[in-house]
Amino acid sequence: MMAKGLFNFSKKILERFSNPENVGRIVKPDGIGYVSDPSHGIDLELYIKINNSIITEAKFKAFGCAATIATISMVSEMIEGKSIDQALAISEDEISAALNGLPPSKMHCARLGRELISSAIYDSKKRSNI
Amino acid sequence: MMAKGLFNFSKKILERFSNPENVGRIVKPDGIGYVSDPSHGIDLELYIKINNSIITEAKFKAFGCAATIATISMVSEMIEGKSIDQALAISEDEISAALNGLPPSKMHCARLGRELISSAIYDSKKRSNI
Amino acid sequence: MKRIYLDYAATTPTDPEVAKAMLPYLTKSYGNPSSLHSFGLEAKEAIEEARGSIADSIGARSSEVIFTSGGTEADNLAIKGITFQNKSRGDHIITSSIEHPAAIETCKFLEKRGNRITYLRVDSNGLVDPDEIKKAITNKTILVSIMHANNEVGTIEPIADIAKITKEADIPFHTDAVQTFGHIPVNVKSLGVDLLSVSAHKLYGPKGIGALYVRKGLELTPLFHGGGQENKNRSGTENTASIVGFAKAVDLTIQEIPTETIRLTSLRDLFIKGILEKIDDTRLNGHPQLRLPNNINVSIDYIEGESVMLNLDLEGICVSTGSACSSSEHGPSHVLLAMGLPREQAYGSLRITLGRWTNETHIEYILDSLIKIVTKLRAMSPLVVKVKNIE
Amino acid sequence: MKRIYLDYAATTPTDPEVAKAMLPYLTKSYGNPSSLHSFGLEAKEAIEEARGSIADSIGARSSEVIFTSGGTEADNLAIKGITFQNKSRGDHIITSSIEHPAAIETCKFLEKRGNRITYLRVDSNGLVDPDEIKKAITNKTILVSIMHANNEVGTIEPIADIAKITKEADIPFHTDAVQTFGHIPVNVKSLGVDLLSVSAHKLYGPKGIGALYVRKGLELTPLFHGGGQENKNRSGTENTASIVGFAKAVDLTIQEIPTETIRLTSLRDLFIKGILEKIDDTRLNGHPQLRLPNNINVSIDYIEGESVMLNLDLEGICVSTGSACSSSEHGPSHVLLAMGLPREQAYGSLRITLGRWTNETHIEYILDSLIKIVTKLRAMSPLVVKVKNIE
Ligand SMILES: Cc1ncc(COP(=O)(O)O)c(C=O)c1O
Ligand SMILES: Cc1ncc(COP(=O)(O)O)c(C=O)c1O
Repeated sequence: MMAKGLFNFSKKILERFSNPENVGRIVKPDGIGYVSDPSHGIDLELYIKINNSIITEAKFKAFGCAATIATISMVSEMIEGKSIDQALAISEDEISAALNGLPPSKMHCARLGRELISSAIYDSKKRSNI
Repeated sequence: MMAKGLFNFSKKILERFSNPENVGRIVKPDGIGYVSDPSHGIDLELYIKINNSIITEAKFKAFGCAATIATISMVSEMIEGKSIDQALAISEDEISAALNGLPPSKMHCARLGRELISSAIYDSKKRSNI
Repeated sequence: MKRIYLDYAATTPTDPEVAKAMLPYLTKSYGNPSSLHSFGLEAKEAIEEARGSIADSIGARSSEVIFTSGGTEADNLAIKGITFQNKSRGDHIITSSIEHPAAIETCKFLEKRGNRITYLRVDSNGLVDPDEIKKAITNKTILVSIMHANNEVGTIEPIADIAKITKEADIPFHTDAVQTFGHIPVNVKSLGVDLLSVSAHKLYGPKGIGALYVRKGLELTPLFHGGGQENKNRSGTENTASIVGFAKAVDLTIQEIPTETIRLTSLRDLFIKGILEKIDDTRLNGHPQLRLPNNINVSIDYIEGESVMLNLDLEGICVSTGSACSSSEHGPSHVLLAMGLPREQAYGSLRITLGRWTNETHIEYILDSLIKIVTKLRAMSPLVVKVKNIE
Repeated sequence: MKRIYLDYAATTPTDPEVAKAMLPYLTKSYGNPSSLHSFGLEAKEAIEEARGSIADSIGARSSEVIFTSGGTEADNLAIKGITFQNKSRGDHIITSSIEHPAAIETCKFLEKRGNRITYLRVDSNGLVDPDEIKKAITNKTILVSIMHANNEVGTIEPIADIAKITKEADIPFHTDAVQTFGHIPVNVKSLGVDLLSVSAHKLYGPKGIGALYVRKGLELTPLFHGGGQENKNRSGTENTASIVGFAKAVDLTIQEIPTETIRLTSLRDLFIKGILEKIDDTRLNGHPQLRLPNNINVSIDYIEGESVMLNLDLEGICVSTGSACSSSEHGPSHVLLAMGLPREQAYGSLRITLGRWTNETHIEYILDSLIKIVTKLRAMSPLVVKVKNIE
């Protein structure tokens, strides 16, 4: 009769959420992604460093629910070492899979993760075009 | 947690109903009362013998619920030895009291009892007027 | 005094194993299933497990089962829920004249508010004729509601045949399976119904919990609004302990159906044979074959049911009667009248329903008691001489 | 892991004595209360005794208490029952914007069907102003429904003052006392209300049972039609065991109110003082004095409530938050928004509710955990720098 996990979260989500990696900001980032909807309880920032089209470093800040925090932390890790194109190609299902499955009621977090990657990369492109 | 009595019937009603007195008919009665409403599950007969305006004997037959049977049996006994006028004056409350209280849902039985007395005495008057 | 309970159709004792299964969800895993923390989650999981196993047992999906506070709520939710939801499509409901009050009074309520209701006649065995349903359907018909088996006379209705008709006409079909669930096989697929009501206390589960099956895709207007529980169909903090108990009861009972059917049918027929042979002027009400294994309903001429019932009760035997007699409510069973019984006979009806703890000794004991009681009451009855001209 | 339950406003464990009182009515005195035989009668008597003692405890008569399946049903029955019954007299309902969903969603449902609803504003402490009710009343007003105390922020409303107004205007007044019954004195006479909802699982009774007080003379359209139980107001086989358990819970809890009020108020204030002192940018939601003894509701800036709640849960502490975050439902508490909190702050709210088994150690433990968790989450939060311009 003991709970199997909060919200039926996978152990991976619970771990990520209690001790998220990549928390923080990068002082001179090549791109910053924002997904901001504080009226819906969400405010996310993703900082990336890019070298030769490869994302070499990622950090994040998140105001959001537990699943959001876990997801964004995971996303920040997933894109490290990937090319920009590879990062943009990451699907919601891949994000969910990396967390051993988001519960259905939290699938929107994966979408937020994708939007955040796009936003950061878009910003980096804008910057490099200047 | 044992039931205090069926329908919350008084012990008196239960006794009366299991072993009613005065069941039967009188062969040459001075009056017969009928209350018949078989479509409502009721068919009652009351037979009386009268001597000098005094009811000397009463018997009944009853098709009806337990409380009705107990009430009519009680009524038949109550009128024995009473004058016609005394018998007609018996109230519903008196009938209920004689049974140590009919439950509210069965108070209509007392009314049936009164109607039955009236009917029998009315019949006896008709007969003696012939 | 030892008491013999023969009123299993009215309600059943909660199986001690069911009570045992409920207890932890009262005192230990007491979280509110809507709470997001671990206490809430463990309650939620228990409910979903129960829902799954009950859904399984009737051939439904979990998402098609709505928990309610009992059979009455399930019937009300089905009938009002479909009626309110489909106001713009039509206003006509087809039901039978022998439904349980939970269905028939609901229809009468809707009738007063302007709905049109067809109360189908039944034959002398209590059977609904599917052809009559076909005839009754109009383009304004929004619901057909016919019970699976009748609670008074035990007649089992031709639900699958009716379902073929409603399916063709594309009209939602509700059946009240409160008396059949746990007693004979109940499967929403083979019955072909769209809505189905059940209640735990008829199958050795607790009172105050039931369920409504609603076929996927069918929408209802809820009876309760609020926190949005039960997929928004039935708000209110879930009764975790009773839901768990319900599932346990279903589990235990359904296993037993094959053996209990044989055992109870033979006890039932023993009693029927006994009373018809040993007491004159008695007859069986309800269908002789298409009948619940545990249901006996007999009419005993010249005497009134409630007085028989109370006499039996004084001997420790608990049964039921189709006749109620009180200052506020008069009248014999609407079911028996719909089957064409004369009122006097309907007044003399007795329902004896068997269950898990009924044995042959009980059957013999009640037969003996009944003979004594009938003899005594008939000696008091003015109807005996009127009808038979004997004294 | 040891768990600390601090979500007593969501639900309470069933008192083991209550469970013990229920058990015989499951397995032994299991009769259907409507049955006329001795099994039925003993169930009926147990119900009437329970009804009497619950009625007594709120200053009502037995005949004024209708048992329901919980607080949600009681609220729905009160609001819909009065609305449907008085359709010819009017169509206007006055309620507040901070009611429980059981009331507010019911009003929204009625609004969609054509009723006019006034949702009164509250002040920043969550208080309804009786004068606003006076102003809102029209000659079409058929019901006023204002909760006794709010389930999220614990604010206790001026019910007796409102009752003076509704009495003068001769309009039925319903109060949802689900959060107050068993926690502070509840008396229908001194409150002056016409209808009052209660629920057993908020006071150490079982889930799935509640009651509605309806002042004598007031008529309702029932939600359930059927066998005519509960004086025709609520059909359905009565949940004997839970009704008995409810009465037992009331009995046990009401006795404790005076001592528990003192004990819990002091624990509550200890926590409030602690969090406001030890964590920056926090504030108490709800009225500082006119407040349930067991309710704490705080906003913690820059972080989101659900993530705080889950972090606490991982440490074994169960609390509640005014913010829910799921793909289907978004949005912070309607109560906090109605009190004027900015959405971000409403997202950072936590409700901690105390009960019979809460002690000072728990308060210290949760304070310590909370400090750690808030520090960690704020370090992740982009709002901290935005708002305070620090990093
Ligand atoms: C056929 C039928 N339908 C509905 C009900 C009502 O169910 P409940 O007693 O759970 O309210 C009953 C039993 O009372 C029943 O026999
Ligand atoms: C104020 C209030 N009203 C109504 C309810 C609903 O009661 P129940 O949970 O018994 O359905 C609750 C609790 O959930 C409540 O706190």
